[in-house]
Amino acid sequence: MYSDKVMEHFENPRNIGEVENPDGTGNVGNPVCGDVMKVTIRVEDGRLAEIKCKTLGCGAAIATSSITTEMAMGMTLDEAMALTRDDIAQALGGLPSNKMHCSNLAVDGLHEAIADYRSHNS
Amino acid sequence: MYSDKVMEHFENPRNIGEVENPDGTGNVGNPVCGDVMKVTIRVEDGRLAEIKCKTLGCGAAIATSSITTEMAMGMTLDEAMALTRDDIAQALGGLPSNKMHCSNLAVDGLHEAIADYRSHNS
Amino acid sequence: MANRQQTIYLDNAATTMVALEVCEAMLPFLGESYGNSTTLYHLGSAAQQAAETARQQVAGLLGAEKEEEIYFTSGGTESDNWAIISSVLGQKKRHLVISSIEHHAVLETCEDLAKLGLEIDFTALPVDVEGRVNPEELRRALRPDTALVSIMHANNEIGTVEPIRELAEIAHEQGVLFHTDAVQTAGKIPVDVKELGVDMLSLSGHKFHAPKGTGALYLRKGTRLNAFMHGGGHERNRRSGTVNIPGVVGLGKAAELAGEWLESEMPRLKQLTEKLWTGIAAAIPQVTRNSPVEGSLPGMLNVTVAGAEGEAMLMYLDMHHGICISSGSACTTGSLDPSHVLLAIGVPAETAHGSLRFSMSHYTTEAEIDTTIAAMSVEIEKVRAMSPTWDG
Amino acid sequence: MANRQQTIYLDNAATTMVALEVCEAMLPFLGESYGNSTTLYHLGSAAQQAAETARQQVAGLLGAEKEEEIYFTSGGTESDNWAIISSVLGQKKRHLVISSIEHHAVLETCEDLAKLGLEIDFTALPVDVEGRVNPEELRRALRPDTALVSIMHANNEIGTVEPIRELAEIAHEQGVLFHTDAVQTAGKIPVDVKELGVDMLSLSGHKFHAPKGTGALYLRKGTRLNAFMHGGGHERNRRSGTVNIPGVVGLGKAAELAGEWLESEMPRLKQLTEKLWTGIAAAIPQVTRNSPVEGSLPGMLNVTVAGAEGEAMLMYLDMHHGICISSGSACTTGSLDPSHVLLAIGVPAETAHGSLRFSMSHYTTEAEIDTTIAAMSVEIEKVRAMSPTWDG
Ligand SMILES: Cc1ncc(COP(=O)(O)O)c(C=O)c1O
Ligand SMILES: Cc1ncc(COP(=O)(O)O)c(C=O)c1O
Ligand code: FES
Ligand code: FES
Repeated sequence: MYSDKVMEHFENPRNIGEVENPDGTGNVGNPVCGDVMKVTIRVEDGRLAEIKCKTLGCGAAIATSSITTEMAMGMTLDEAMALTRDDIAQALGGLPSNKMHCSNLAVDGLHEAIADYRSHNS
Repeated sequence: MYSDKVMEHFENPRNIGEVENPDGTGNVGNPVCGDVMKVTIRVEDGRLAEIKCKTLGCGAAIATSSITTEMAMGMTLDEAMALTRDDIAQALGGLPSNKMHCSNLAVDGLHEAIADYRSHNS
Repeated sequence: MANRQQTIYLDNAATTMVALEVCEAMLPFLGESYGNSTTLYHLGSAAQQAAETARQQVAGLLGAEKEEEIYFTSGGTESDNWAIISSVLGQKKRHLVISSIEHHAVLETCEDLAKLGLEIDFTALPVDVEGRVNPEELRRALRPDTALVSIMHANNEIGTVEPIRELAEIAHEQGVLFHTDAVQTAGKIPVDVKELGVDMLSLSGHKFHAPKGTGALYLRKGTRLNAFMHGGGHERNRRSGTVNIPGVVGLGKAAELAGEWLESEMPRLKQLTEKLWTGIAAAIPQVTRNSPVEGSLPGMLNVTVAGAEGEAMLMYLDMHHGICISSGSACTTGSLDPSHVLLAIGVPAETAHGSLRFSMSHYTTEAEIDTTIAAMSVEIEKVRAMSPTWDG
Repeated sequence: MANRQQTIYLDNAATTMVALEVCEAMLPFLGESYGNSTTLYHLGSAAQQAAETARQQVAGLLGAEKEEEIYFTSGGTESDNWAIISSVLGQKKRHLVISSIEHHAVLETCEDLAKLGLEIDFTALPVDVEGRVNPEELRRALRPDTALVSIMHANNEIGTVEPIRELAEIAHEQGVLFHTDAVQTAGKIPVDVKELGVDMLSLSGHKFHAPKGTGALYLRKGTRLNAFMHGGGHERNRRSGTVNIPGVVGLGKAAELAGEWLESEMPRLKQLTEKLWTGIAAAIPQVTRNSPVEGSLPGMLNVTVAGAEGEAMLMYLDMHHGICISSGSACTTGSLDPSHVLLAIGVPAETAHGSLRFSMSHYTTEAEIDTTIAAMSVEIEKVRAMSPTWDG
C-alpha cells in the first residue's frame, strides 16, 4: 500500500522529540480523529535550525512528520511556509488517496509553529 | 444422477421393437413433449406372451420401457393392469424426482395396449 | 461404466478445464500466501499485488482503458444479476430490454424482478432464424423509462454473435445504459469494450480455463451502478466480500493465456467446427445445423437430429465413447423443456428435443473430432432404431 | 522489509490459511475433474457427487437435519446479503432488526437498502459494555411489519457471543424469521442450528481454513426465501450460478476438519488467549481488554493501548517481528474511522484508535504467543515514545 519511501521514513523516523526551549510550537490534530502532532522549532538567522516532531498517528502520519522535518530543515521561514501537502506527498513517492489528510497535518503543524514564533518575534 | 439399475437397462434395453401382428397396441406421449412410446403385445391364454416397445425419449424413458416390458412379461392381463409407476420406479432403484413422468409413460403405454386388446376381444 | 477409456470433452461452453498454467499460478495462494487483500501487513500486500496484476490482465483482455473498470465477482451469473438488478432497483427508470435468447442469468433475473412487485418490467426482443437481434427492433422497444439494455455478445447454445456495437449505439442515442453478457466470448473472440461501446460487460472465468466461481463485471469509468453485494467495501466499495484471491489470480492468468491463444485458435476452431459439421452431415441423414455458418463462435456447433432425443444420444456417446456434450432440452417436472433459444429461432419443439451442442476449446484435437463423427453415426443409428417416430 | 524471518499470523478472524488437507482435497477439481455438477455425462457426476459430499460435511458441522438445507454461496457477505435482501425485497413486511455491532455485510446492506427508497427500514439494537444484546431490547423493537431479525452469533472484532437461542425464541414468538451471521463461530465453537433455533445462518469458508470465495447459507427446511442470484436454477433453484466445485469441496473438507478439531481446540485457544492477555497486561501499562472474559470466542483478544495508534503498532509489529494482526480503525478519506463495535461498547473514539485485535487458529503455537508478548512491549514503547499524548 505504501511506497518504499514512506516505509523507509516510517521505519526510521527523523527528528522525533521536542526541541528544548523551542522558539515556536505547533499543536495540530485531535485525538478523537486519531492523529495528533506537536511540532517544535528553533530559529536561527531567519532559518529553521532545528525541528522536532512528536506524532500520534498512522504510518502515513509518522512518515510525513519525518520527511517534513527533514525537508524544512535549513529553510527560511518563508520557504517553509510555502511548503504544501503536495510537496510532501510527492517527496514520499505518493500516498494512498485515503491517506492524504495526514500529509496535511505535518505541514500544518510546521506552519503553526512558525506562526507561533512570528507572533512572539514581530 | 441415475441409479445403476437405470443405467444397466439404458445400456441394454430389453424388448425393443414391435410385435408382428400384435394383439394390442398402445401409443402414448407426444413428440412436442419429447417422449413417444409405442407398446405392442401378444396375448396367449390371458397372459402377456410378448411385449415390445419403441421409445423416443430420455434415459429414464428408455430404461422404464425396458424394465416395464420385462416385468410384465408372463403376467395375466389383470396383473399387468395393476402395475403402477411406483412399481416401475422402485424396480429401477428409484428415479430422480424430475424424471418421474417417464416412469408413467411406459406403464400407460402397456395399459393402453391391453385396453386395445380387450376392446377387440370382449 | 462400459468400456470408456478416454474422455473427449466437447462441452466447453458449459465449463472448461482449468489450464495447468492457471492452476500453478493459483497454488501459492492456496498455500503460503493466504493474506487478505485489504490488510496492511506483509501477507496482505502480496495478496493485494496479486489481485491488481490479475485486474490488469483482465483489463488487457477486454481492452479496458483503466484496470479500475474491472470488478471481480463470483461468476457470470453474479455479474449479470448485478448489472441488471442494480440498474433498476430503487431507480426511477424501471424498464429493461433484453433479447429472447439471453442466458437464464439474465432472463430469469428479469422475470423474477418483474414478479416481485417492484414495478419493474422488461421487453424481450425477438431474433431471426440465425438468432440475431434486429437493431430496428431495439429502437422500437426503447421507452422513456428504459434503464438498461442487456444483450448477449454471443449466445451460449448456438453461438450466434450479436451486433453489439450497433445495438449499443442505439441505446446510447436514447441515453440508455448498455450491458452485454460476454460470458461466451471473452477469451474466445476479440472482446474490446471500447470497440463494442458498452457500459458494462459480464464475463465468467470457468468458460476460458480459469476455475469455477470466478468472474468479473466491466463497468465503464463514470458509469453509476449501486453495489449488489454490500459490506466491507471491497472492490472500491462496489462489490463487498473478501476477494477470492486464488480465484482472481487464476482468472487473470487465464485472461492472459486466452489473449495469447486467441488469434491462432479462432481459425483452428472454425476449421474443426466445419469439419465436424460436414462429417456429421455426410454420415447421418436428417441432421440440421442450428448454429449460423457466419458470425458465430468458432468451436460451437448446435445440431438437431430428427427421430432422436438429446439426453439419450448424449448418454450413449458418453457411455460408449467418453464424449461429453450437452443437449438442448432439460427435464423439468412434467415433461422435457425445449431450449428457449431453439424455439426463438423457430425450431419446432418436437425437433428441439433432438438437439446437441458441441463446444470446443484450446485443448480440442482434430483426432477427437474424427472420433466424434464416427461415434455419432453409430449411436444415432441405435437411438433411431428404438424410436417409434423414425423409419429411416 | 527489515529482518523479518518469520510470520506469526494472528489475524485469523480476517482470514485463515487453507489447510493442507483442504488444498489436497481440492486439487483433483482444479485438474482432471473439471465437470459441471449439473451435466449428465461422467465428468459431471463426479462433480455432483463431490458437491453433495461437501453439503453433508457442512450440514454435519451445523447439526442441520437435512443436507438440502445447505446452500453454497461465494462467502459470508453473499450469505448475509441474501438472507437480508430477500427477506424484505418485494415483501409486505419491510422492517429489519439487527444489532449495532453487526459486520458491515449486514449493517451496510440494511443501510443501503434503506437508502434505495424501497420503503425498507431497520432498527439497530444497542449492546452492553461487553457487546451483548439485551433480549428485552429485541422484544421492544419488534413491530408488526418486522420481516427479519439478524443478530450475529459472535462479533468479529471483540469476540462476544450473543444469546442467539433466547433472541430467536423472542422473534419466533412474534412469528418473525431469525437469521444469524455465524461467520466467526462456524468451525470455532459449537454451532447447532437446532439448538440455536435459527431459520437461517451464514458462514464463510475462509474463516476456518477453506479457501476465500466459499460460504454457505443454512436455510431451515420450509423457510421461504426468494433467490438472490437468479439464473440457471442451481442449488435447487435458490442460488443460481455454476457451482464452484473446487471451492465447495474445500469448504466441505474444512468443515469436517473443524468438527474434529473443535473440542480440543476450544480450551487450548482459551488458554492461549488468557496467556496473551496476562502477558501483555503485565508488561505494558495502560492496556485495556475489550473482549469479554466469559462468553467470548476462544482465540480472540481485542485490546486498546493508550497513547498509541493502531496502524502504526501493527506495522511495526509486522516489520520487525513478522506479526500479522488487525487494528480497530480504518482510514477513510478525511480521518480515521474508529470501529463501530468499539464505539458501541462505549470505548471513546480517542482510545478506540489505539486498538488491536489478535485472533488465533488451530495453527497458533504457544511459542508464537510468547514472542508476541515480547514484541508488543518493545514496539509499544517505541510508538509511545513518539507520541505527544503519552508521557508514561
Ligand atoms: C451466456 C452465459 N451467461 C451467463 C452464464 C453464467 O455464468 P456462471 O456459470 O459463471 O455463473 C453462462 C454460463 O453458465 C453463459 O453461458
Ligand atoms: C462476522 C462476519 N460476517 C461476515 C463476514 C464476511 O464474510 P466474507 O469475508 O466471506 O465475505 C465476515 C468477514 O469478513 C465476518 O467476520
Ligand atoms: S490516519 Fe493517517 S492518513 Fe488517515
Ligand atoms: S423426458 Fe424422460 S423423464 Fe423427462
